[in-house]
Amino acid sequence: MNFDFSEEQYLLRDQAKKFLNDRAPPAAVRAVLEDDATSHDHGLWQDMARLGWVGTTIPEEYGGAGLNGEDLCVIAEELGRTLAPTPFSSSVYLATGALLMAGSERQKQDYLPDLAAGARIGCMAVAEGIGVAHATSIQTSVNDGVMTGKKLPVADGDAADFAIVLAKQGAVGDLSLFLVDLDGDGVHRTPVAMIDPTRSHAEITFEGAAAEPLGAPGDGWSLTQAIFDRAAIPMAFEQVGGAQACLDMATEYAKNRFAFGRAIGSFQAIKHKLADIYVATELARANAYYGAWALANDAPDLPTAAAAARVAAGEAYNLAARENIQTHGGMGFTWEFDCHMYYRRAKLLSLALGGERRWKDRLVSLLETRNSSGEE
Amino acid sequence: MNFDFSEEQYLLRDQAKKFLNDRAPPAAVRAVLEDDATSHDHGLWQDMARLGWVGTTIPEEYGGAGLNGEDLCVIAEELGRTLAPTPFSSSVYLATGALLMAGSERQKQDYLPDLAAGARIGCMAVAEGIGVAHATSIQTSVNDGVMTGKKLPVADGDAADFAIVLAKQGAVGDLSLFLVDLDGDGVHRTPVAMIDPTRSHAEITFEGAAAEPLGAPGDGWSLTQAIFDRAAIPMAFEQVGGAQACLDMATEYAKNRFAFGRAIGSFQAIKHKLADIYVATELARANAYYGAWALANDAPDLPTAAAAARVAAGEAYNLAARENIQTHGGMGFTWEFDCHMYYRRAKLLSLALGGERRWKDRLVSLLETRNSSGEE
Amino acid sequence: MDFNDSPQEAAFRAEARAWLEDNAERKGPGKVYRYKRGEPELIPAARAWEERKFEGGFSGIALPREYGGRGETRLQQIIFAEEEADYLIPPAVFSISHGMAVPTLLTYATEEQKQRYVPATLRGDEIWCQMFSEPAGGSDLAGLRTRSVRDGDADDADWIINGHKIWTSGAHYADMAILVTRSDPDAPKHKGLTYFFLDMKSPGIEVRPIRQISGYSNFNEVFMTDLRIPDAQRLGDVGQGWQVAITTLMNERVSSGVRPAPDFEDIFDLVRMTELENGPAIADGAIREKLADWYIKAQGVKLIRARLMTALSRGERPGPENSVSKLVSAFRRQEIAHFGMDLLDMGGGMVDPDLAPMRAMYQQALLDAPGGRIAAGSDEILRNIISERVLGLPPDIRVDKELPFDQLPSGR
Amino acid sequence: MDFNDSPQEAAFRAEARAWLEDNAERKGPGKVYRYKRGEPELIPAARAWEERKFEGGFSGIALPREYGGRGETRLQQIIFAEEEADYLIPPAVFSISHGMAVPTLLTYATEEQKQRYVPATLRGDEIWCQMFSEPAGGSDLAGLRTRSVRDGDADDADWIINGHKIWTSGAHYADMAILVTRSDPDAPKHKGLTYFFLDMKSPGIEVRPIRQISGYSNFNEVFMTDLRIPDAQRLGDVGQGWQVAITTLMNERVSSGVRPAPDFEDIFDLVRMTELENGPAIADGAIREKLADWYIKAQGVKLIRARLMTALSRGERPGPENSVSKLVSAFRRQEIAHFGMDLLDMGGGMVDPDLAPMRAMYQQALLDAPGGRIAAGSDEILRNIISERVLGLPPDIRVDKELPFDQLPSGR
Repeated sequence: MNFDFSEEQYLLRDQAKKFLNDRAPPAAVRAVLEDDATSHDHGLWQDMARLGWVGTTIPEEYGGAGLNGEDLCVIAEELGRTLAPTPFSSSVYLATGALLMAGSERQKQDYLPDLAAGARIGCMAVAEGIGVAHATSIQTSVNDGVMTGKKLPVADGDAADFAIVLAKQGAVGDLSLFLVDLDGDGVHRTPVAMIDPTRSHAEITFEGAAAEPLGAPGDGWSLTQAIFDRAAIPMAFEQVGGAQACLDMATEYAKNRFAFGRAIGSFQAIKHKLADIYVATELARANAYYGAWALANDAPDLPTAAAAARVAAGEAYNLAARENIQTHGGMGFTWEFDCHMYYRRAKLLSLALGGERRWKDRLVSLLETRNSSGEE
Repeated sequence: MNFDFSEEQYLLRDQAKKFLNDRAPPAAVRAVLEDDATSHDHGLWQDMARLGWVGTTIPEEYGGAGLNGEDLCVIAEELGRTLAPTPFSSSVYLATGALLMAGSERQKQDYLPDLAAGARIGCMAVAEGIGVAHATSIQTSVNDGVMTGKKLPVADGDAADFAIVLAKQGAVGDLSLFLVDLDGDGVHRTPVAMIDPTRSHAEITFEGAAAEPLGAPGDGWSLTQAIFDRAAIPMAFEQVGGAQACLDMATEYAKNRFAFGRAIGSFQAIKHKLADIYVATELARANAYYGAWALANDAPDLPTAAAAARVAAGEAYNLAARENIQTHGGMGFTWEFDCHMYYRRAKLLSLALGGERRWKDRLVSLLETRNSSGEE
Repeated sequence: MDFNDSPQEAAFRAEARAWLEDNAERKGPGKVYRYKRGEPELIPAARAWEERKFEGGFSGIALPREYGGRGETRLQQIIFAEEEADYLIPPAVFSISHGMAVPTLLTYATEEQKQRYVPATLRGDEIWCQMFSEPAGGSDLAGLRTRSVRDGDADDADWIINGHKIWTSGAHYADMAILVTRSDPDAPKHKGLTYFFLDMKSPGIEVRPIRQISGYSNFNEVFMTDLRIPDAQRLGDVGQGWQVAITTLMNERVSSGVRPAPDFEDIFDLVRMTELENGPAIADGAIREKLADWYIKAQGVKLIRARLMTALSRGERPGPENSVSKLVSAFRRQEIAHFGMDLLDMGGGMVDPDLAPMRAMYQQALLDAPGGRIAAGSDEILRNIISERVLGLPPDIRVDKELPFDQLPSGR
Repeated sequence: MDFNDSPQEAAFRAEARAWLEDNAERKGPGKVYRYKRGEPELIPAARAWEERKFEGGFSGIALPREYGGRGETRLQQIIFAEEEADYLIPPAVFSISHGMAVPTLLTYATEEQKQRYVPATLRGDEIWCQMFSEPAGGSDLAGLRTRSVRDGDADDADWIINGHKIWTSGAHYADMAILVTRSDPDAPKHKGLTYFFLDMKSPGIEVRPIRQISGYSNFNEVFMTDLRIPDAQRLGDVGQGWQVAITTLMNERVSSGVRPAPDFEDIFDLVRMTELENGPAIADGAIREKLADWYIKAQGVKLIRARLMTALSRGERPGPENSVSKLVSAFRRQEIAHFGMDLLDMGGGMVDPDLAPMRAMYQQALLDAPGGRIAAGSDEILRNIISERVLGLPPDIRVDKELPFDQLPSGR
């Protein structure tokens, strides 16, 4: 029994923590928050690529570090803790994940080395506005290699060089995935304002854009789900990191803020609130760790582990971010304090791969299948 | 605007409180709890009849007090507060309610005067064991005026003289209501142990029992729902009364129990817990009062008001009963303390007319209808 | 029980409605009030509306006639507010003036001061703000540090004020202010306070708006540097400031009944217009259960208000109704905002009012809601109030009652 | 990460399983252990099983060899308990003996006493109970009032005990007891305590079972009247009883991993066998949402346990894992019991095991659950422990640390 990260992974974590404390302090995040024109912190992104983080799970033959999903999760937790404003999740969890899962050898050779070097940024375009995107709702279509349609919001759609797009093959065809060069003809991008302005999003309109199939035709929906499952795990680590950061902030504040002649952290209303956040965060962490193990070992119950991690981590982060503000009292809801940056991020992340409701529903569906097929 | 009981109703309440404090103190309830052979407190029941409570809503022409639903609610709240172990809800809310709603003139003349005097006790038999009873699940049937089937649990089925039974007319017929004399041939009754032993329940087997139709043939399901709707409102008052009793017990204990050199009620963990119970109870009370108004005025949105009262009161009582035990600490979960009598009653009442889940669902269905029909 | 107005109430309501119909535009689909919160044009418009009400006899409905009020009941004041809510009028900027400053002046000011300030306030000439909270204080109002010192030994010497207030609504447009200060730091916390009123144009005042998460600036910081206040503008005795402040706070207004959005009806609308992956959202059991819970809370709050109105119509004092309603409503709003966005799934994070349903009501509410749970009594303070004042449970153990203020632990 | 045993752990697990296979009957469908809790036959059976384990080398796995233990790790002890849970064996009646009494004896008793009592306990000859809690105490353990007075002035004079203990598990069958008393009521609360062990057959002891809501009597009251204890049976110095008690409590057992029913798997089963008015219960969104929430909690607790095992296998001390797990699990059990009954609708209140599904597991759990949230650390105490020991937040304001015990407010 060794349900913990390895010593090497702890070293990686320490390195990540140190680097991000230095390079992505709250002031740097705030700079992106308050500057509408900046999609992300370019210098930070390049340094993360230099450190090999961007290519963590890319095999060495394609220029990556050839590490496993656990290592990616170690980094993700630190990114979540610091709110580092970069297109990491889009390019690494989603675009890289999609290419590793479904890319042809040629596509891998074409994209992965650049992805590993941070020289190209990828993103994934599924949603088409307000409401649930599902297998029969997608309108974007590809005819004769040419894409028409509109995707929004696309996380990092403005920063990315290419997108992996879920679209119909033909007017009534099955869903498939496509690679689209976002600097190519027939692609128009507009920034979309989000609840968390530190993570840039775009509306992307395709009007005759060249689209290259990724994976087998008709596999679009199942591939999307499989990519989301794998992405959900490092995303859960970002959420756990964020929840922990909120808990740390609230605890620190409660120890040092005095009212009625005593630290507010000596009132049970605050103590027990923070204990509840700790409990939620520990439950989320435990589920996320299991997800990391499933990711690294390609375990058969990876989808279940991913859904459980996603649900637990989303709830913990939203709770922690919300009650961190409450613990800070009046200062908590000022623009000047950092609490709201976490509150925004918590909400954004819990919507990013589909809302909480859908992941809970999916978790139960997976448990039904597991149980009826006799696994456990 | 006068959203409160009248002065006369306050007098009735004071009278009820005084009478029940005297005649249904915890020791009397406990005597029924600990005596398996006793279905209810017979002396108490007779005195309640003498006071006119049992016939509260029965018109004077049938020997009742001719008061309205608000008056019944005033009494119900006090019954809930004291846990008075009598068949009041079965005989008054359900059986009397059914006869007033659907009885023929002859049936009213036959039953109501005896009901008003407490000389006959009625009950209502819907459930047929574990699980949800619904329009297509009922198996009990009536052929040529003769009933076959099994009902359980039937609240007060052992104490009652007659039952109003939901059954199919013929093997495949529509549901109708029937009056059945429980002392007649072909009726067998066995006590059923319930989570709250202070309220007696029975299994009733019908094997060729004489059954007389109540209300129009085929109206059984809609009548049952309408009877339940009206019964739900005084039931909600019982629940509010119970919740308030738990809050009072917990508050009193928290003021007088010392630990760590101070009253436990000075710890915010306890204070805020009790504040939350107060809030839930006040919300329930407000919804219940509106139900009482709807009952007295036969308001078109009585079903909505009933569902809202039922949901709010059930939640408040379960919360209050549960956390009253928690506030009492170790003593709270002993047999010797009275806390568990409320905890049991809270659960029993929240199942009595169908579970919480179903009433929430019904509430939303009613709101959908209201809204689509343009009402407010 | 009876949900109708009494004959007197009905007559007043009819009179109010008739006057409003003549003097304001009724709300309707697509009709919004023309000045948004935060716009400078709002203030003159609000003053003009207050003046018009004053002329019509509807400003200060429950305040004494001799100072320009109508001398009627608090219930009538609420009835007017209910009716007013159906019209396109400037959002209330006078609630502190009428609800806090005027009642305090009526209790503690001289006759001359009452004549000077109360009618002017009711007429809309003067807007008041309330300078109580301080950065070090938070929920601990009596922990304030703003110093007041006599300029000399005379019994009626001026006072010199230095300090820093926060969360002052309307300080940037207010004409006048009420202020609590610490005149004696050697006395125990609640015993060294002194209360004043002042002109906001006095030298030595600097107002800085506080930007909130929501992007709005409803509050300010106010810095006072050698601000001079005549002793005649002291309300209550020296050292009696806490008692005067209690008077002010006891008069916090009864809410006007305008509901904060989104509430049950809004989320019910959103659910009914939403299709999910497997059918209409309204068919989903999890969503129905939430709707039921929110309905009984929204309905409960509405009915608790009806009970409050009943009590007021009998001339009784309000009970803890507002604490209960605020506690329940502020948290429910945050839950509903959170859930509404989740319902919109991946697109739920978009905040553009042209993209997000109901002009981004849910996204805006997510950012507004945290302040709602803190301002005007945090969840925690409200639970303390309910447990102590309603249930009679003991106060928290206090370490700050007896010690000289100077010697209290402050974490600094 | 690796969920497999290390080679050493695997070898031990195999050895344990082989021994269990030879010495006990494996659980299976329809197979239940023959003595229910509360039956007197259970105790001799439990002693016999303990003796058999002792002979086989599996009693006191983590205790020193010289006193009859196996001298191995706590992790191995847990591995054995995990394996043992698959067999039909008497419910643990030795957990206090092994987990509390023996470690305290090993720390504070004389060598002779250790030789006398520890092996006998491991062999099943002696069962211990723990007499700490008192009626006036509740969560406030150090508030105990049971008096111990020297019978004379000699340094080794006997002690005379008078008082009343409560919540004493197993007092009605225990052979021996550990006991904390107040020897000096004039000293501050935590400084006037003295700790003993004693024979439960000593004159002056009366044991009365406490009937719980559930109908079971797992606990007792113990009345001591002029009970005499030799000074040689004192553990630790006079007045040092609090420190000794802390040693006892620090050794509370790591839970055996046997899950309390009903948990997620049970309610998942019940849901899947239930038809509602509008289709299968498993299709209902509200039910699915609850299942998802309970799954992540049940799974979280299971995984937190895996982390604890990891720490133990590295020789690290357990952290706050048990507090977290107990807090989460005890409340979840109550929620699940409540919901399971609701799912059964009007019939859900029936408690007859022949009528209610799963032999009335949900109904029984509803009655057991309140005790689960109070015994062995109430929800409130666990939140205090987590906030103080893990997060480092300040303790509650204490009014009972310095005053002589006699002068503490007690509400009487």
